Amino acid sequence: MPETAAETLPIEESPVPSPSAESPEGYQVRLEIFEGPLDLLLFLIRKKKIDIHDIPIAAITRDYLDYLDRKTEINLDREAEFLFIAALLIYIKSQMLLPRETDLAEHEDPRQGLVNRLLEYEKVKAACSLLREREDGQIVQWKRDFIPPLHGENELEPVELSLFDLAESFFLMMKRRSADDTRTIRGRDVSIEVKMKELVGLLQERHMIDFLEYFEAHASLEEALVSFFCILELVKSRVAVAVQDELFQTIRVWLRKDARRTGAHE
Amino acid sequence: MNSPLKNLIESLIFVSQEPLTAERLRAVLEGVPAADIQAAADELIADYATDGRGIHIVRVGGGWLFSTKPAHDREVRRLLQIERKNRLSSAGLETLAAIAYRQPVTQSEVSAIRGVDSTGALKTLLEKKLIKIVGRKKAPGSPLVYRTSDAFLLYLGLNSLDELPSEEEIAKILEEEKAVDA
Amino acid sequence: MNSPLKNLIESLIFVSQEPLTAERLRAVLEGVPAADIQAAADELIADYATDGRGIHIVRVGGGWLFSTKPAHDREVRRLLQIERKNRLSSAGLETLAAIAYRQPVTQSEVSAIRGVDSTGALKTLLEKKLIKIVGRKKAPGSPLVYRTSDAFLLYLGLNSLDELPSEEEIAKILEEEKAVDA
Repeated sequence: MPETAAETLPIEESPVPSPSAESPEGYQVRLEIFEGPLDLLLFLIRKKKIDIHDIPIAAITRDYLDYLDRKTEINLDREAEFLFIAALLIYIKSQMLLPRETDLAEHEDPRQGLVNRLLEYEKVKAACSLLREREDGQIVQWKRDFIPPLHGENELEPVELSLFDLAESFFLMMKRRSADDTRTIRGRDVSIEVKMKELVGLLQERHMIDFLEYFEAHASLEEALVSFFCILELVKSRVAVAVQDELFQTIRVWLRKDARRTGAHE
Repeated sequence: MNSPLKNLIESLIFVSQEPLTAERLRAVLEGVPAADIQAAADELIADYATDGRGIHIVRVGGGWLFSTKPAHDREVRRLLQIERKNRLSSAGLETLAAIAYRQPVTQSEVSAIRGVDSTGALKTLLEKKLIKIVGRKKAPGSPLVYRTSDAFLLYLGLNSLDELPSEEEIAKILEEEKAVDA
Repeated sequence: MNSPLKNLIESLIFVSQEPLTAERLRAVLEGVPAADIQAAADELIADYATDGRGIHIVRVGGGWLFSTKPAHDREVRRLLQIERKNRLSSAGLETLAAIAYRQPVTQSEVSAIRGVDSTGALKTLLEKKLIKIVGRKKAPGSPLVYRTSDAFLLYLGLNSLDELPSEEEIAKILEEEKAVDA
């Protein structure tokens, strides 16, 4: 792989910028959609030449909502985040309308939190344009990341270690293994009989099992699945009762009163 | 005139897969006075800068590395059969900038700065090895903490994080943008 | 005197991982007369041969390639060894991951997780001091038990093993539906 920038770091293709977006007028004539709500807010503030430290909230909220209505200029995948900022604007507006006995002190201005965020975001955006210049200057200078031929042997291609690589490696390994487990589920040493006895014993001892907790305590997916089958079986044969309060919540399992005394289910 | 030491350093910079630092150079050239190494390296780099050659030595990520000159980009890409210039997406770059300036940061801090969920962008940057996980924050939920990587410096041609555009440069850009506006 | 064509050819030979053939060079430099290319290449190779530099262009497999000089072999190897020490093979990485997340573990447990014998990888990790032997397991054959070392934490910049990303966190990063953002 002969080049660092584009080979070991396969940088994703970005949409080809429209000529207008590259023009010296910058955002003023931008045709691209707004990535996020702060992006849109900054645009509106600049368009109206508003002092960022003294934003007329009512007016800007109206403009902002108009843009949301049009939807063509915003990134629809981000709609919830746009709406969140809309709600925040409305909230700030309501705060400013509340009658106060005294004038608002500087630090009590309900707009302050938003202003701080906008100022920070504005800086990040500005830094981006500088970093983009650097990027453009660098991606045309090709580095080499292979070892040129030496006299004699060449060794294995090495890989650099990062925490992410490490964790990813483990996760993928586990995923691979659980895929193996599901395929060979019958052949393993966790039998339904044994598991059933274990579960009934546990229910007699504790009266109630939180299934999710029980599930998580099991090392393998296979064992957890067998346990799940056992519980279904116990419920079917009316030895146990399983209750799930809500969808996606844990399942709690109780032994029926009559079964509790007689002991193990046969 | 080329001294043997200068030639040797040229070889070493040439084979190094990562920026060759002065420290590593001294470790390899055990016994050679550090001042001699530095002088030879400086001379070598100056040679490449003035010779008007096709390749040059750049100082990046705290070390030296050979690189082609920008003028040859088109032909290099043709040779390597890479059609287009691969830039980061604007969301990717924005996330990277937020991390670069605020590191160490968590996912939710980055998302708060950008006003949008940044999980996807973080994933992409991790895969490109431009950022790395460096531990956890002592906070509720112990979220993972991110930093920019050495590959990040290399990617942007920076020698260290100190070379990131300064507050002043950023302020200047903002001024310019506002001037265009008015 | 360096001509732009000579510089360009220098860049192209530099980035080429395989020996760059005259034919390939002509294809890349579309429109440039073959005779000019040949002349510039010959001149470039002669420059490197006579200049007494650290690197030179060699003719192998019907093409040109940059190579270090035999005189620098000892130092070059030493450098590459230092660099290699800082890197891990993918088998090493996988083994280290298995140990990090499942410690304390035995060789056969690691091999079971990976699905391949890991004796060699364990040895390498021990040599790099990323793992350590902490005793024997009370089991048939009393196998050795491994754990990650302090150097491992230091290497990753972690304060403790609690800071390793959890399986859930990594799953979340990796399985993020679509990288909307990136």
